[in-house]
Amino acid sequence: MKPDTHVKIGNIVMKNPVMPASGTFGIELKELLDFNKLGAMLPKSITYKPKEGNPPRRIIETACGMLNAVGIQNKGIHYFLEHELEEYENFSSPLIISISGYSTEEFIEMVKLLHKRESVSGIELNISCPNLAVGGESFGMDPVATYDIVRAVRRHTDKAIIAKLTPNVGDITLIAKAAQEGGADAVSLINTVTAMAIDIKTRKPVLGNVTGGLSGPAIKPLAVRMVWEVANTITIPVIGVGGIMNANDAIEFIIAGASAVQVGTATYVTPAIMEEIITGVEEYMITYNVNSIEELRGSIIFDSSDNSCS
Amino acid sequence: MKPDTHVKIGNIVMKNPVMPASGTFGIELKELLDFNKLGAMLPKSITYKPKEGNPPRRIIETACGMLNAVGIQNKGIHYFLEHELEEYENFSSPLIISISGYSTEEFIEMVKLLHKRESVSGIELNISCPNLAVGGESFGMDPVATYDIVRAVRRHTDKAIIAKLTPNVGDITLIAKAAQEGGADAVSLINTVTAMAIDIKTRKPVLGNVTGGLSGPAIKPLAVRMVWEVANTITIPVIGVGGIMNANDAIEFIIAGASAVQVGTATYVTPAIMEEIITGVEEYMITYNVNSIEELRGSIIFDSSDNSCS
Amino acid sequence: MKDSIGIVISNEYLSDRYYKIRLKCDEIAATIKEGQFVLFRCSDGNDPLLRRPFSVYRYFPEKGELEFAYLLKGRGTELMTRLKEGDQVKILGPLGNYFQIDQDTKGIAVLGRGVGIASVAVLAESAALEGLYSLAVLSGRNKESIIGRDFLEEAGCEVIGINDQDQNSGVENIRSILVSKIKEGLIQQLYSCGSNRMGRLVKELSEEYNLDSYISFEEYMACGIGVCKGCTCKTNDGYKTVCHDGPIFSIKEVEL
Amino acid sequence: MKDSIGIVISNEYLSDRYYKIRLKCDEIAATIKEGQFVLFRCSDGNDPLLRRPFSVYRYFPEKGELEFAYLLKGRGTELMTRLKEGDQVKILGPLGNYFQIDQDTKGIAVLGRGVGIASVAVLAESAALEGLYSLAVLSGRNKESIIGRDFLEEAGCEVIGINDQDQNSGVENIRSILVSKIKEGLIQQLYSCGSNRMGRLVKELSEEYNLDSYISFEEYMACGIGVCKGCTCKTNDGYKTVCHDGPIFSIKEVEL
Ligand SMILES: Cc1cc2nc3c(=O)[nH]c(=O)nc-3n(C[C@H](O)[C@H](O)[C@H](O)COP(=O)(O)OP(=O)(O)OC[C@H]3O[C@@H](n4cnc5c(N)ncnc54)[C@H](O)[C@@H]3O)c2cc1C
Ligand SMILES: Cc1cc2nc3c(=O)[nH]c(=O)nc-3n(C[C@H](O)[C@H](O)[C@H](O)COP(=O)(O)OP(=O)(O)OC[C@H]3O[C@@H](n4cnc5c(N)ncnc54)[C@H](O)[C@@H]3O)c2cc1C
Ligand SMILES: Cc1cc2nc3c(=O)[nH]c(=O)nc-3n(C[C@H](O)[C@H](O)[C@H](O)COP(=O)(O)O)c2cc1C
Ligand SMILES: Cc1cc2nc3c(=O)[nH]c(=O)nc-3n(C[C@H](O)[C@H](O)[C@H](O)COP(=O)(O)O)c2cc1C
Ligand code: FES
Ligand code: FES
Repeated sequence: MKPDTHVKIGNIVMKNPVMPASGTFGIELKELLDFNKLGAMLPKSITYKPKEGNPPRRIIETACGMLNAVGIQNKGIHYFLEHELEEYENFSSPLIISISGYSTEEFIEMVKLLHKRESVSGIELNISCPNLAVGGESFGMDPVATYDIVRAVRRHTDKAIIAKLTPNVGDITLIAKAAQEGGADAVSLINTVTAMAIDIKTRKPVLGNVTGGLSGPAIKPLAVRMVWEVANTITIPVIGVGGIMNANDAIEFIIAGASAVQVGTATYVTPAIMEEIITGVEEYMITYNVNSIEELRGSIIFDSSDNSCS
Repeated sequence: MKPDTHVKIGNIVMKNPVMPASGTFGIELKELLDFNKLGAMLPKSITYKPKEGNPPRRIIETACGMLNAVGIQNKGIHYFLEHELEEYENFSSPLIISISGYSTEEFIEMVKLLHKRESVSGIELNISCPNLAVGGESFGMDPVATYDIVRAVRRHTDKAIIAKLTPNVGDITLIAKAAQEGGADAVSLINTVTAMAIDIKTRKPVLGNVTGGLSGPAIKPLAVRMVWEVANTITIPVIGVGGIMNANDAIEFIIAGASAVQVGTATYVTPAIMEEIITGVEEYMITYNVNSIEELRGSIIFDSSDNSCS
Repeated sequence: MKDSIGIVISNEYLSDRYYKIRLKCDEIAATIKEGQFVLFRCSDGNDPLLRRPFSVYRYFPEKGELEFAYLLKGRGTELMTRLKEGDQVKILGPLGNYFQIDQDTKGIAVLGRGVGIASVAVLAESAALEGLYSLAVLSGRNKESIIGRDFLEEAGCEVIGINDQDQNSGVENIRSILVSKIKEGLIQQLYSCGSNRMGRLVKELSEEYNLDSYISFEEYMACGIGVCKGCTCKTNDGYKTVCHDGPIFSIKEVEL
Repeated sequence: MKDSIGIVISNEYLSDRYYKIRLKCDEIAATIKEGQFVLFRCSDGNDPLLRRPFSVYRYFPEKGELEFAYLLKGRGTELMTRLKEGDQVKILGPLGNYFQIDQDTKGIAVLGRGVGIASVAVLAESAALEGLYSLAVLSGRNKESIIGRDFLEEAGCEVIGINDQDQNSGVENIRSILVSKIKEGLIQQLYSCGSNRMGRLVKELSEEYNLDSYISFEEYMACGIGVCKGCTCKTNDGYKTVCHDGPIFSIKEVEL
C-alpha cells in the first residue's frame, strides 16, 4: 500500500513533506524539475522595494558547504505580483511566498498584498536573513521582536504563516516559542549560519559583504539538533532545513520532529533532487512499514540498551 | 631572513602560534609528532574528580566534520598531577592545562593546584564544553557566569589564563568581553558546535549522549567569523580554533585577528599536521614578506575596488 | 537545458597545466552553441560540493560529442584529470547565452587569454568555417599555455600567439595588430575572454571604431541557471547574473 | 607506530562484497602482529574526513608487504575499491594490542563472522604454521561471504565454514563442534571477532571450561591511538578504548 505522505502546515495540505528552501528555487528550474510533484513551491524571498543585493563576490564554496551573501536581490513585491506570480500559477502545488523586510510596516504591507492573492497559500517570514540585518541583528535573534512581527502580520491574513528562524542565537527554542505565541502556523529552521572566509593571498574577505551565510551538508548536524529542540518545545509544525542532500537526510529531520522539510543547496548540485527525495522518503516508509508522515514525525527512540561493543 | 613567528599569550612566550586544541592531543602522540616544535602543548581537559565520560557511541563522522560526545573522560586532576604531568615535562614547549568543572569551587581548586606547578605555563578554562553542561547550559553561554568564573580563578594565579568560548551563543563578543573584564589573559574560540545525528534505521540518536559537538572543516567559516568579531571587540589575544586543517587555514585565522591557533580534528587525520602547519606559516610569511605574526595578525583588508567581473 | 550524463571518450593532457576532455552526450551536443557552458559534477561526494562551470571548447552535434579544455586549478579540476575513458560524469547544460555574429559582419577577431581561449576558440573556428575572416589572438604565460592553435589554423583562422615569456603579449602590441586589421576593414566585431586588460582594450577599440563587441565573463557559480543570484556582475543596468544573463555581455554594458 | 605510505601492489575483488588489498609498506609490515590494525586515509580530501580502521589480514615482513580484507560499506571503502597498482595510501600503524597464545596452549580455535574473519584469520594461520592445532570456524551470510579458507587450509588449519543460507551457522551448531574439540583436549584458547552471538558463546564456553579467551572489538574511531577517547567500550573496569586498550579484550573483562 502506498504510504500516506501528506502533511498539513496551517491550512495548507501538502501531498508530501518536501518543498524548496527559499533562495534556491525559481521559475528557471521548471525545465529540470517537475513542480507539480513538490509538496509546495517556495520562491526566493522578496522585499517591499526592489533590492540590488550585495556587491560581488557573493558565493564561495567551503568544506561541504557554501557561503552566500546575495542580499536578497529582487525586484520588489509589486514587480513580483505583476510579472512573476502568474508563472507559478501554472502549477498545482501550493505556493508559499517568502518575504523579508527592514521594518514591521514593510512586512505588514507585503502580507496585505499577498493576502489578496488566491494562488498564494502561505507566507514565510524571513526574519533571519544574515545578509539583511537591521542594526546588525535580524528580527529573528530576539524573542520579543519575533513575537511582535508575527503578531503584527497575523492580524492581516488567515493564510498559513511560517516564521523562518535563524540558528545564530543561544537558545532557538525561545524564538520558536515567541513565534508560536505570536500566532505563527509553523516555524522553519534553520536559515544559514553567519560565517566568513578570507582570501589569504589578498587578505580580503572573499565575500563583498564580508560575512555571509553557511549552508549545505556542513550544517546538517546543527540543524537536526535545533529542529529536535524546537519540536520538543512547541506544538505547531516545524519545517526542517539545513544540509538536506538526499532522502535519508530528510527522514532524519522528520524523525527528529519535523513535519516537513526544505531543500536548499542540494538543488544547486542536482536540480531534480527534490523528486528523488520525495520518492526516497516513500520507499523508506514502505521498507520500514511506516504508514504516515505523522507516524514518523518525532519518532526518535531513546534507548541505550544495545550500547555494548561488538 | 627567517620571519619572527613568536607570539605572547599572557606571560607565555610561544616560538610559533601553533598549539593543539584540547581533547585532540595527548602523550600517545609523541611517537608521531615532535612536541618540541610546538608553540605550546595543551592536553585534554581534566576535571577535579575522575570522570567516566559518556556512554558509547561517542563519535560519528558527518559531512566534512565529526560529532563527539566524549564527556571529558579523565582520571581527575590528582591522578594527572601525579602520573601524567611529568610526561610533558620532558619537552621544552610551554604547557597549558585545560580544566573543566561543574562549579566555581572546582575550577578554583584546580587552579590552586596547577598554580603550584612550575612546569605549567598557562591554564585554559573550558567553560564551553557542550558535553558537560550545568543545568543544560555551559558557563560560557552567559556573560555574567563567564565574568564570575574568570574573576574567581584570576585571584589564585598569575599564570596565563585563557577562557575557551563556546559558539553556541547569539553574540560571542559579549562573552569575550566578560572574560576580558574578568581578567583573562586571552580567549580561545571556538569550542564545538552543539549538534546531533540520528540513525534512520534504528531511529535512535547516534551518540550515546544524544547531542554532541561538531568539529572539523565544516565549522571553519563560523569560527573565522567569530574570531574576527571577537578580535575587533577585545584587546587581549584571541586564539583561533575550528576546522584548521593546514597552514592556509591557520593563516586565515591570523589575518582575521587571531594571535595564535589551535589544531584539533586535523591531528586525528594527520598526526604530524601541526609540524606542517608551523612550516607552512613560515613559508607564507617569507613568500608574502611578512616579518612577524604581529604584522599579520588582524591584517584583513577591506577594499572592494576590484570587485568587477573578469 | 538538461541534467545529463556524459561518457568520457578521452581525457588528455595538453600542455602547461591544460587538459582536454571529450565526452559523448547527445542531448547537450545537439543544442549547445558557441560561448555557452555546462556545469560539471566533479565528484560524486561532497568535496567539492558545487558543480564547476566550463565553456564548450568544441562540439560535434553529428557525433553527439563535446570537448572541454580545462586548466588544473583546485580540487574539482584535479578530480577531472583522473577521469578516464568510459567514466560517467553529470553535466548540466547548455547554459547561458551565446556568441552571435551580426548578419553584415565580414570578419571577427577573438581575443583569448589563458583558459579564456577555451571560451572563444570555437567561435573563431565557426566563423572561419562559415567563410568569414577570423583572427584569433591567443595569449598566455608562455608558448605552452596557448591551446587550440592546431584546429583553428586548420579551420582557416589567422592565429597570432603571444606570450609573456616572449614579451609580445602587451596590450600595445595587440592594439596595433587589431587597429591595422580594423582599418583594413577585415574586422567588424571583437570577442574577448580571460583578461581584463584585453577586455579594456576591446572596449576602447569598440568605442573608437564603433564595433559591436562582446566579452565573456567568469564568476563563481552555484546553480548556473539564474536562480541563486550568486554569480552577479555589475553592468550599467545593475547586477546581472553571469550564468543566465551572461556569460556573454555586450562590451558597452559592462564595467572593466 | 608510524604514519607511513603504502604502495598498492594489488587490489582485488574476493566475493560477495569483499575485497583484498595488498600494500608494500616495509615499516609497518616489519612490526605488525596478529590482531593489530592500521588507519587508512581513504581520500586525500575531506570526504571522508577521518581515517578508517582495518585489521591486518596477512603480513609478510620479509617482503615488507601487508594484506587487508575489506567489506564494501560506505564511502571510505568505496574509494578503497578504486585504488590500483602503484597508487599510494597513507596508513598509520601498527595500532592496538595483539592476539597472544599462552605458552602451554596446544591448540586454539578462532571464530570469525563476516568481515570479522579478517581480524582472526591470520592468528589461525600463524598458530597452524607454528605447529599448534588450529581450528577456524568461519561464518557468513552465504558461502561467498566466507573468505580466507584457501590460505588457512594451506597452512594446515582445520576450517569449518558455516553460513546462514545453509542454516548451519546457528550458535548451537558451533557450540557442539567446539565442545567436542575442547573435551578432546585439542583446544585451550578461543578467539572471536565479528559477532556478538559468537562472542557470548565464547564467554560461556570459556567460563565453563576455564579457557583463556579473547575477543576483538570494532568501534568508530577518530585518532586510533588512544588520544580522543572516542572509541570506548564498557568493560568490568570502566570504559576502555578499543584502539589503544584493545581492540583485543579478555573475554572475562567485557560485557556482551
Ligand atoms: C562561464 C564559465 C566558463 C568557464 N570555462 C572554463 C573553461 O572552459 N576551462 C577552464 O579551465 N575553466 C573555465 N572556467 C573556470 C573554472 O570553472 C574554474 O577554474 C574551476 O571551477 C576551478 O575549480 P577547482 O575546483 O579546480 O578550483 P577551486 O579549488 O574551486 O578553486 C581554485 C581557484 O580557482 C578559481 N575558481 C574556482 N572556481 C571558479 C569559477 N567558477 N570562476 C572563476 N574562477 C574560479 C579561484 O581563484 C580559486 O581560488 C569557467 C568559469 C565560468 C564561470
Ligand atoms: C579495529 C578495527 C578493525 C577493523 N577491521 C576491518 C577489516 O579488517 N575489514 C573491514 O572490512 N572492516 C574492518 N573494520 C570496520 C571498518 O573500519 C569499517 O567498515 C569502515 O570504516 C567503513 O568505512 P566506510 O567509509 O566504507 O563506511 P561509512 O560510510 O563510514 O559507514 C558505513 C557503515 O559502516 C559502519 N562503520 C563505519 N565505520 C566503522 C567502524 N570504525 N567500526 C565499525 N563499523 C563502522 C557503520 O555501520 C556505518 O553506518 C574494522 C574496524 C575496527 C574498529
Ligand atoms: C544562495 C542562497 C540564497 C538564499 N536566500 C534565501 C532567502 O532569500 N530567504 C531565505 O529565507 N533563505 C535563504 N537562503 C537560506 C536557505 O533557504 C536555507 O535556509 C539554507 O540554505 C539552509 O538550507 P540548505 O543547507 O539546504 O541550503 C538562501 C540560501 C542560499 C544558499
Ligand atoms: C573528540 C574531541 C574531544 C574534545 N575534547 C575537548 C576538551 O576536552 N576540552 C576542550 O576545551 N575542547 C575539546 N574539544 C574541542 C576542541 O578543542 C576544538 O575546540 C574543536 O574540536 C574545534 O576545533 P577543530 O575543528 O580543529 O577540531 C574536543 C574536540 C574533539 C573533536
Ligand atoms: S550561479 Fe546561480 S544565478 Fe548564476
Ligand atoms: S579512536 Fe581515539 S581513543 Fe580510540
